[in-house]
Amino acid sequence: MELKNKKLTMEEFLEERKLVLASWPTGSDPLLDFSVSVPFLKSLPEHKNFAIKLQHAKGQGRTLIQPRAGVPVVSEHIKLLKYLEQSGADFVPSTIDSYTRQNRYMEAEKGIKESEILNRALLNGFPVVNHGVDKCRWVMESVNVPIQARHGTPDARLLAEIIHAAGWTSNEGGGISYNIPYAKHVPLETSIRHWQYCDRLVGFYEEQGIRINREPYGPLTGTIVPPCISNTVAICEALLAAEQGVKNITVGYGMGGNMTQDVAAIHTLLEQTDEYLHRFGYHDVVVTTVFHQWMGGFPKDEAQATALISLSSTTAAMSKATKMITKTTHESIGIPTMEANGEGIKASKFVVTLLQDQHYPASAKLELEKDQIKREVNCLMDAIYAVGEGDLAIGVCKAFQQGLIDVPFAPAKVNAGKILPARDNEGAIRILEFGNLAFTPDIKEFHREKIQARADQEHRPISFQLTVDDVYAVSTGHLVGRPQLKG
Amino acid sequence: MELKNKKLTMEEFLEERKLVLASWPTGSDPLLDFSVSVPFLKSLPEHKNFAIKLQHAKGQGRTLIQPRAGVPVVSEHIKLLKYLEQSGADFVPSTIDSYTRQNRYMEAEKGIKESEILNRALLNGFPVVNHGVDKCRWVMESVNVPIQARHGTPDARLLAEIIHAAGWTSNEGGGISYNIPYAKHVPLETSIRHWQYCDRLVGFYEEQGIRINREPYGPLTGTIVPPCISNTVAICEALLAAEQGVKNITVGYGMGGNMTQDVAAIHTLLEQTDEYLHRFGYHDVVVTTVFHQWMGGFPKDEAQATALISLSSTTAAMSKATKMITKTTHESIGIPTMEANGEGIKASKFVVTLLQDQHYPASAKLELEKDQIKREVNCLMDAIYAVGEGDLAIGVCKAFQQGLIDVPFAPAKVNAGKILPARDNEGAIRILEFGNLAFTPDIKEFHREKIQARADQEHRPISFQLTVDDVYAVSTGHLVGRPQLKG
Amino acid sequence: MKSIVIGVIGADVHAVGNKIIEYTLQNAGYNVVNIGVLSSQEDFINAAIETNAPLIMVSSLYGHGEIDCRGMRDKCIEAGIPHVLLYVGGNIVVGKQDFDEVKKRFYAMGFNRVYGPGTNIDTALSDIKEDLGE
Amino acid sequence: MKSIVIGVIGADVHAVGNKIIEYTLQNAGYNVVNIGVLSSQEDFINAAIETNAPLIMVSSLYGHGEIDCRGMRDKCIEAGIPHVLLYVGGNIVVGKQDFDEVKKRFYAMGFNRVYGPGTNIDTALSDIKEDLGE
Ligand code: B12
Ligand code: B12
Repeated sequence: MELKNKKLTMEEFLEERKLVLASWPTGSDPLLDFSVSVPFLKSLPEHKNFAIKLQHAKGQGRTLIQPRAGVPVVSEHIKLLKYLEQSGADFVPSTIDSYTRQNRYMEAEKGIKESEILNRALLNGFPVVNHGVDKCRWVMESVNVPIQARHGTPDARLLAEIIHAAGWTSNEGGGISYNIPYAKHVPLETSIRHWQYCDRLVGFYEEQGIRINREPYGPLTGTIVPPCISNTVAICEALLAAEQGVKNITVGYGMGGNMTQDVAAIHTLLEQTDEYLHRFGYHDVVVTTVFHQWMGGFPKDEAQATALISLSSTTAAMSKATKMITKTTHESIGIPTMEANGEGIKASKFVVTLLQDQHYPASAKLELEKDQIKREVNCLMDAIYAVGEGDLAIGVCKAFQQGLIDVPFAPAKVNAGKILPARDNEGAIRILEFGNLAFTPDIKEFHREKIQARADQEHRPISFQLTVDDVYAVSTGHLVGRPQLKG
Repeated sequence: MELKNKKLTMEEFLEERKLVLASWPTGSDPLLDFSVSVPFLKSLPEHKNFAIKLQHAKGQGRTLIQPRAGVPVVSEHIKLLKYLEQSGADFVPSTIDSYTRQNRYMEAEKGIKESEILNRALLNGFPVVNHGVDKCRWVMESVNVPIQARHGTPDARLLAEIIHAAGWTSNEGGGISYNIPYAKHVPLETSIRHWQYCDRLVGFYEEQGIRINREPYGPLTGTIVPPCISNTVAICEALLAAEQGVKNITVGYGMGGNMTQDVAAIHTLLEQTDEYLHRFGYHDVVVTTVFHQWMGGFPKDEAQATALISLSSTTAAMSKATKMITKTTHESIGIPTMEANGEGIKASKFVVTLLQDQHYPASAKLELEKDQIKREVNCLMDAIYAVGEGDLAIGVCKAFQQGLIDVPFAPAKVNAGKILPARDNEGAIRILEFGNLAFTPDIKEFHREKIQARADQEHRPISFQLTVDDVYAVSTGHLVGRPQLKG
Repeated sequence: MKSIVIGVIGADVHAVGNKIIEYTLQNAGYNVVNIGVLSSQEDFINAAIETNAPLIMVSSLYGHGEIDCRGMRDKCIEAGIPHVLLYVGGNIVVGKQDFDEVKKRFYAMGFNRVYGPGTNIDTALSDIKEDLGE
Repeated sequence: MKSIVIGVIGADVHAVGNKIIEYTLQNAGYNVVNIGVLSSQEDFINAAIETNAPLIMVSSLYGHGEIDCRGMRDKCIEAGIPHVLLYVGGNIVVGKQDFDEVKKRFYAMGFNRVYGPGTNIDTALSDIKEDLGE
């Protein structure tokens, strides 16, 4: 079947659904019948609905908090989520293990068994497909806040079916954002097509009057990603989702580190997503934003890690993002303990609550960053529509293939991997090597000047070394990877 | 002798000095002879000089870090300071115990003895006068960064003699700021006169070519102090110090909680101190600023306390204050352990280092707050000079007596204690009850409107209850003490 | 209206809690006799005798509470008010210590109730009511 | 120029460290054979055989390292390169564990060197030089 940005018909969808549900035993659970899942979802109380809670927070201008968390054994996972809720989480997640993300359910099964026997987690998340709808319902019923699946799965069709039927009212991901940073050999055509299915499923539920939230994964590789790149991907995924009937979308962004640029990124992300949705005729979509605390390498020291978490929270609160995803003091080491995760929530919530009545003031500097991001995003979006000859899905595939849009440090072969980002003198993320990125000469000039000024200040030539130094910088307590820091 | 803002003559100073040194046995140490102390201070390396290190940081636009710390037993105190230096402190303190602050050296002696016997601290700081010059020299020689005395002593003359002769190149305090929040019955005339002595001592050393820093104590009661009040006090003390020959002054401010107002306060504090110094003919004074992390009641939870410390650090860094005084996760409970103190430093330093290349952008909102503070400070300064008939020292005493300047929550009887502060809807500190504060009607109107808007939003009348709720708010995770927070 | 003497003992100048305690107890209907900061044991006792107050609430924030409070019960006995209730609260010792231990020390000194760091005065109101027999 | 095979094992897609290791080893004068993320034990071993590399550096960041690395030494023996050096590094187990324990487990699996979380590749360079006899 040829890829197109076009709503799947109900027949196409139901035809495909049969294959999806047949792909693993838990797919044949009768709880997956729409005749069961639709009334079940309708019976859920409002406070367990992700979409409604987000829309409410947006109205109030508040920033809600969600941690990352997932362990393989169900009872342990429930214990964990309850603890996080008590620590102040407004939403709870279920982070899915890496085998499930690659649809390697056999290996996941092995991991569950061994984790039960050895009594320590051998999987890095909750294997949702292996556990099936009833276990997931149990998880959902054990907490009093909405629940979302967070993963990184290029083909999440069965996963999406299972979680929504279990009353999980949000699913993170998208055909681009869960491919480029999370896969090596999956064609974009395939992952986009599979996420059209996930979105169509949500669209189907919306047609039944059930609100479900969808969240394109914003931070991509989490490593010095220029805002224009991640915002463009988010907008594309919002448009692709809206076409399939999704009505409640949370677009995301991972903290860069320069506060003004970060606030500009969140503002433009909301403004431009709304703008593009309207431009293409999707007038009834509720858009919210999610800010991810620092996504790159963390410092080892726990006091420093808490400081980084708090600094991230400050930026999130000042930007008025609707939601913030938290990290923990164990980030640089491994999956956090329950207690470490709870402390991350407490520190984060303290900051956003304290700052709830404040926002980053409008200023010429903020305007400049916003203008810059908007022009860059428009440039990239134009290029995508141009090579797609008007079709967004085709455009995205071709644009990545030609490197017109390009994500730094991504493992996917479909990504050109030619651009190199680096920070300017104030720590804002700029681009030093453009590859084939669809930028106009004046935009490139802006970036070049900024990076040249930094290189000059550091008395060294522009090279990949800047990028490498910047990758390490935050984990050693700096934002800009200045050469004098070494030794 | 009548109080006047006039440099003490060398004779007056030396005459008084005899009495000061005779007031407690450690005052007769030959190390206090200027013929010993002057060459000793001249022999100190630059990296142990507070004044030089601050001036250097100002040039680089950096924010340096200093903790609070002091324990009664010398060897323990040295161990503590070394640990703090290793944790990243750019300056170390010696916080002085409360008996010494009240010149109750007999009780301090008892406290030292008991602490040694019981092997736990029974004093809340380092009793510097009882220990004398040689022990203080030993402390200074044990660390590699400059050292400062921090106290709250209305009559710190002997203390100042001892610390400077020991090579401590900075002294915190002032005749107003170490009286109003720290004393009950001491007349301002007396404390100002005694601090003229402390400043004259520094002025004497400056005349010998020795750089010594002086730091008026900025935060006053640390409890919802409107910026105009604390800035006015800081400017007055800077002027009083400059008259006695002080050349290196750090004016301070305690975090309020509204980021824009806090940045405005630090900016105006620097600008107006400079301005007033020049206006009154002191052209060769180097002025730097110090930002105090949140000075009011802290939350008990350690993750939340670290978050508050980090948030404070963010504001300090964005304001480009030259120095920041840190707090610890034990703040709400008691004097911190060495380890807790070190963690506070690490978290704080991480944030300021990460943000070192950024500053809070210029904006209309920031300008408004700056203008407001400047107008208020000018108003208060005018009133002070007016009642003093041109003499600042007399003016300060009379202005406090008449409540023209007034500090909230202060214990001192010489303070009118009539004004009541409260936060506005964005958490900025405003004034709800003016007492006799020397504000023009338009300034009062500005405050009234801001507070009225908050009261309206909370559907309650303006009253002291707003102030009370605001006092508790931060320790419970909020900035504005909204009524709905309770139960 | 019953009288309660409040104040901050020793060389302690922490005035904020003291002002809020005054406000809260007044709102709760007591005649509050506030002797303020920097108060000696004698100041507290004299105020209690003068106003016939059945309860003295000692605040100590700055860490010297242990030294400052020693012998206070004896002084009350000497002054002829052996049964006056003595409460103490605030940050009454230096540093973070096991609070059960701390309580024991202050009970041994003759205090009737001992409150840990950050005990909001509102939460002590019910104890006061109970002890004053209301 | 000696060859070193690098890559990220299992279902792991953490690509950043891998790209930086490639860059660093190249700068240090090695012929780096980077098989990238999502690589199987077989991919590593085949690359080592093809390029006659004396050293395989396995990265595992995502926590499944323990499962993914089991039996790798045996496979090397079967494939006829029994003496190839095996290093492993990254975040090789799930969560914060006692690292001496973790090391033992990986030594028992036949790994020659085991690196803890956040070991900067620069610090491993001297080990490489030593082991490759330079
Ligand atoms: C960025 C990041 C991501 C990005 C990766 C983007 C990409 N495709 O590369 C994204 C967001 C996509 C991601 C996804 C996931 N991640 Co991740 N991620 C990180 C993070 C924050 C930084 C990693 C990084 O790039 N560091 C910078 C580079 C330069 O350092 P490095 O990777 O450590 O490598 C250096 C050294 O370790 C060393 N080294 C590495 N290998 C070797 C080998 C040898 C022999 C030697 C000598 C040295 C050596 O040299 C390298 C260069 O100096 C870390 C936590 C951290 N470190 O702070 C978590 C972390 C690695 N991720 C983790 C997890 C669990 C995941 C997910 C499963 C779940 C999730 N959080 O979404 C998925 C996994 C997907 C998959 N299938 O692999 C966990 C692993 C937990 C564990 N081991 O217990 C970590 C530790 C976070 C945590 N505490 O939970 N992640
Ligand atoms: C503000 C403050 C100051 C201000 C005080 C201004 C003023 N004049 O009032 C300034 C900056 C001047 C100051 C100075 C000092 N302080 Co101070 N200060 C604080 C701080 C941050 C908040 C206190 C406060 O106002 N809280 C708000 C009020 C509403 O709460 P509260 O005081 O706790 O009172 C409530 C309850 O405790 C309770 N309560 C109080 N008493 C009683 C009694 C009874 C019977 C009951 C039932 C209840 C009760 O009810 C009150 C109302 O709800 C605390 C730490 C903290 N709590 O976070 C440190 C703290 C009290 N200070 C401390 C110290 C050491 C000092 C100094 C010695 C040194 C220094 N840091 O400079 C000097 C002391 C000077 C002196 N001679 O007393 C220490 C005490 C250490 C210890 N006990 O081990 C603390 C705990 C900080 C710390 N962890 O080091 N301080």
